[in-house]
Amino acid sequence: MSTFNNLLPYLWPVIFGVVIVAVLPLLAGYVVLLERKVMADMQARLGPMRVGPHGLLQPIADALKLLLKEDIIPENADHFLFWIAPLISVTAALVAYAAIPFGPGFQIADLNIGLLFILAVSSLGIYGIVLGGWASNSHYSLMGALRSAAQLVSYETAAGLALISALLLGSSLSMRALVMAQQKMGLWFIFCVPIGFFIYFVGSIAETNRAPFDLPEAESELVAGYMTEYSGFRWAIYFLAEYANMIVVAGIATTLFLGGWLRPFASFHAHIPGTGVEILDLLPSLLFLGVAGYCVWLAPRQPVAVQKLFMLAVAGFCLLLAGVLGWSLAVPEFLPAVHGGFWFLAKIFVYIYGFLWVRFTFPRYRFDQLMSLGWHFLIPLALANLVGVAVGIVLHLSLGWGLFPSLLLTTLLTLAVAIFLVWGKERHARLAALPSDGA
Amino acid sequence: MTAMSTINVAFFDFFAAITIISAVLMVTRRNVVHSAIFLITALLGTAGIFLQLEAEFLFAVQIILYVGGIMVLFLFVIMLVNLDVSLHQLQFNRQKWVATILAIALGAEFLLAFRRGGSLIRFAAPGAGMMQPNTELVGEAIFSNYMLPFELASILLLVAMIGAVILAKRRI
Amino acid sequence: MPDDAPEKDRPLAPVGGSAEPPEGTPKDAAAGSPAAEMKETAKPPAPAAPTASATPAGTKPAAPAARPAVPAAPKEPAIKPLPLDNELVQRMKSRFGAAIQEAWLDRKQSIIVVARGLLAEVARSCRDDEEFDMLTDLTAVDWPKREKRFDVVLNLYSFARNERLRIKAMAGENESIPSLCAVWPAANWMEREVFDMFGIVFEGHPNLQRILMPDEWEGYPLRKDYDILRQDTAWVRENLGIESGQ
Amino acid sequence: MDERSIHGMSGAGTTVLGADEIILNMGPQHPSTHGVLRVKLKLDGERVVGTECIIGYLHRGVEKIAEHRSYQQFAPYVDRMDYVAAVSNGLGYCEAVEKLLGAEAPPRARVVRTILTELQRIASHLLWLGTHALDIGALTPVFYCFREREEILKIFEKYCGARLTTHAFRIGGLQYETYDGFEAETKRFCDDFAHKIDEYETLLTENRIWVERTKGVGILSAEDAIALSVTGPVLRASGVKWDIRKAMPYAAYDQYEFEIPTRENGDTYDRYLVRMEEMRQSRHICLQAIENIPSGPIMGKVGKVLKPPPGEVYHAIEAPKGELGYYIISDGTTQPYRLRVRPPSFINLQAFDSMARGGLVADVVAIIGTIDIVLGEVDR
Repeated sequence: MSTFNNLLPYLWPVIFGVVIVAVLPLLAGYVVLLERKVMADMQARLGPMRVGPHGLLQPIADALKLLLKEDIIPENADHFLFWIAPLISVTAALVAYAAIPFGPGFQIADLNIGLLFILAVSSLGIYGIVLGGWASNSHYSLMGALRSAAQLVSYETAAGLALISALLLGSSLSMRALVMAQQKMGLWFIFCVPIGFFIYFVGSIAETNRAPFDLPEAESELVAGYMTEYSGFRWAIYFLAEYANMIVVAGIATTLFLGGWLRPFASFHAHIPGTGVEILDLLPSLLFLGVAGYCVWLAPRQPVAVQKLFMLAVAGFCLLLAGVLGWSLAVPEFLPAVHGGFWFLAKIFVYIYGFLWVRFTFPRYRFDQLMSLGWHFLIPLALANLVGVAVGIVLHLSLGWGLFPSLLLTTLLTLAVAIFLVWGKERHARLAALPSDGA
Repeated sequence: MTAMSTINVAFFDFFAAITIISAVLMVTRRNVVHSAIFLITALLGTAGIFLQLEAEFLFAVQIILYVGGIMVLFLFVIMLVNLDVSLHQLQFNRQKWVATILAIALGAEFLLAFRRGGSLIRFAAPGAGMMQPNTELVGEAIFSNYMLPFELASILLLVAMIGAVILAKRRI
Repeated sequence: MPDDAPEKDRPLAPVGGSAEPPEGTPKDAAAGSPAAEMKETAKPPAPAAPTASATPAGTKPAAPAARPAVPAAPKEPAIKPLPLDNELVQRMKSRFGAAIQEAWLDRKQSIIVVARGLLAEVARSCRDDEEFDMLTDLTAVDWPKREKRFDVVLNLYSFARNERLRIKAMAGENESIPSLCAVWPAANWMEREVFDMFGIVFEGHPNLQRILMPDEWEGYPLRKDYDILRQDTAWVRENLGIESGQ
Repeated sequence: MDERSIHGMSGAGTTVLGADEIILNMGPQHPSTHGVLRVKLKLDGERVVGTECIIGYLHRGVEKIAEHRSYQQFAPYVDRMDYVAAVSNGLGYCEAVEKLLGAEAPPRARVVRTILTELQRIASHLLWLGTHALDIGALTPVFYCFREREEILKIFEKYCGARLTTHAFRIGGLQYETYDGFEAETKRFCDDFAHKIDEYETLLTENRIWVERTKGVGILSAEDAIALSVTGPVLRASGVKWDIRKAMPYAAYDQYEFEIPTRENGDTYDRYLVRMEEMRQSRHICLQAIENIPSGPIMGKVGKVLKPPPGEVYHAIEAPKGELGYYIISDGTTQPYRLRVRPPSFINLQAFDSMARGGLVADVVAIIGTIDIVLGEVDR
């Protein structure tokens, strides 16, 4: 019995861990579906429509297909490294989830170095890419790996500096404490350090190898970069790692800049008369009710009977979610957990939507341009931003100015620096374009 | 409490074993990339020991800087330069046996010294900040007591960096 | 296989008649230079064809297959090659003498035959002195029954004059042709293609290899006596160990 | 320009860093070589220090086939060369044979030919734009381009029953009369298309990344372009204002007003702008032509059996990719004695080396895209 009591503190983390590992591939699969649907919508077409209504079962079909595919290891590859490289990638991505607070009660471990832990662990994921590219023994893979290594090291610096600007405000490394700080301030950090958020957004796109920074896997140049020789489930694991990483960086951004699990207007409290229920807490339930209603409206318009049924099932699922969200309003113990989880996931999806939007709008950078953007623009800007935020805090502490106005001032100054950097870059480009005398 | 310390010791042994075995493998591998990988695992083992000593900050810094940064660049250079040559070279010279014997002798000497004269060596007492966030402690130490050495080290690194840039860049 | 190779090698004979200007209607001066407007019109025709040693006055154009739609044309039947002796040809002749072997107009397009050995010099002169700055095309034609079986044909274009000029050089089975790569880099691939298809060797070409066909290909496909079946049969015999049924 | 720059592949050497030069083999199966082009790149890191194009994977011996087909029988074959601009190929061939015969298509046929060829030019440029943008990493324009190309292909399909390899024209004129609503549909397409081009341009023209990726990439000077016999939009982007439609008008081009867009720098961005403007001009030509299609016969008198008088002819048209020439020699029989196609893609591709050398791997795909090649035509 005493052993059980000793182990009790480990029970919840283990359950959370299992839940995350079990749900994450599914979530990643649906992020892929979301991506394809968003892409299709932006490109004047429909996207996957065959498997399930509006392609809702597509991720599952894809996963099955990949599982059943032949597993090919090239003859001259380094077999062991080739075998283990995708696992390194996906493990690093999954371990990082240990410190991400999905809700006030839903976190595997609230480490006091939470953010550093996530950064440290997710920086290990690069080995999966580099070693996989090297082990494949192919030029395309090797170049993808090299590009990836250079790109990650460069952009991690800028992204890390951007995170520090938020850390200055939160004055802690613990993810939970950072959210609490935003709750206490009544303001998400994105409004205090918008430039930091922007830098982190760009840096996180680069770190997850997404367009327009997807050079390690640029299909028009390197076929598939480090994944060229991979196929079947090993390839799927890389894919999973990429999407898991997307969720990790979105989680970091959500926690640091977007108020974590906090509801929008978390400090605005208006109750429904006669109850303790806040009006804004009704939003999630209403949202799912709306989706359910839309599905019911769509159901008769489906071409096949199975799809009609399926659409109704989706509607039922949404109703269930709406019910859970609504029911938790009545049970104060569950309210923060359920609603916190909802808002956290919602913010993650918004952030990822930003990724997708960028991907389908911009062409791809060239490698030297990518490096120049990172080193000549983002890192100086991140440094300027860091100094700006520090100065703002000092102004706030020593002169007694309000935190927000002082940060606004320094943000404007940093913006000036950004403009100067862009101008300098263009001037540099113009000078470089001049015919040189070949010195 | 004893159970806790047993677990601690077990973890220490685990990480120490990883570190030592990786270090030996790193030296003995012929393939340079494999050597680099074992260097990485050795560094990870060291990071584990930091964690086991409850120095989480050092753990994180060790991983971010050494494993996530420096070793990536290391691998980068190895892959770029493609050192196939080493595969066809003699890995050790003729003195390897002498070196091994000397190393074993030195190890035995250390062991003997610890066993016989352990009482003469003073270990620092565990800090009062055990089980507390020690990031702040590190920060305070660096920016107050050890301000001068820290800044000197920074300047040294800066000089080294500028030197490297000048050496590498043919035309500024 | 073509068993219908013409009786006479070049079925064209210069016949007297009114020369028409070379093709090219500089409606909208392409190169923008006034020279483009100044069309180099053909001079009155010389009474007879120059030199023309290799061209027997062969087949008269048979009954015209189609009525020419040019209304202004006289009743004369069909399209006939006409001798060409305009200023351009005269200048070339003064420069290269007998190396300019023939010149005629066919469907308003000027054609000049030059000696094989001087092709590069003539080409360079066309480029530098006559403003034919672009080598539009370089190809070859096989006339297996002729003494010198190959024609190497250059199609030149002048931006300034908005005019085309065709230059031909004849080469025998084992004779080589000077490469034009030094005059127009564009000739590189075109000469490789001609080598690939006809087996004509271009002297001085930096990289004379097959370009379209596989390197180990045997024979030269566009020669009139090329027989695909032979290669096919050989392949079947070698790889399958049986006689081809074809 | 000299021989040196055309083929510089020797053995692998060592780079500045002392690392080995990599020989990277791009293609023949590669997402952005636009078919079965194979490019061998010699790389110092990511910098290209030598290139070699290896072609011929799609060689079908079109010129040999021509010697064994009658003039009419060969017409469908030309559609298979530049298969994304089949109508233009057909126009060049039909006009060349007509010239050989001394015949001419009636006015109505010439105008309809002009309209269809200009639509084909738009379709070909749209395909180029979409794939080129895709090569550079913009995923979206390709779908927009295919949306509009689809409208053009629908017009083709309604006109002659085929969408891709149309065989739309016959020697001497047209086989089919235009269908009911041809004018209206073409006009509707042209009207809509004006906004669509603007839509593509909002995605790309001012886009920072697009400009950075294309400006100054793959520069080809006017002198080099002429020396390498480059034609079409690539030549015009280098600043040579030359378009066969103006210089030696064929079909009905002499009746319409249009501009020849040119640019000065000869880089990838300029080639992009030139083609975009060309699409606008093509639309403009279509609109003018559709206003006034003369009535009358659609087929000239050429007879059933074509026996051109002996002789030879070279006839070139401005295909979407450049000068498409046919050099035909007749020996008075029903089959060409020799038929040579002057393929714009093949000859433009030769300029690839001088454009790509010194650039990066990423530039290579941009340059392959900007030359706008179709391997069916390169290899024939």
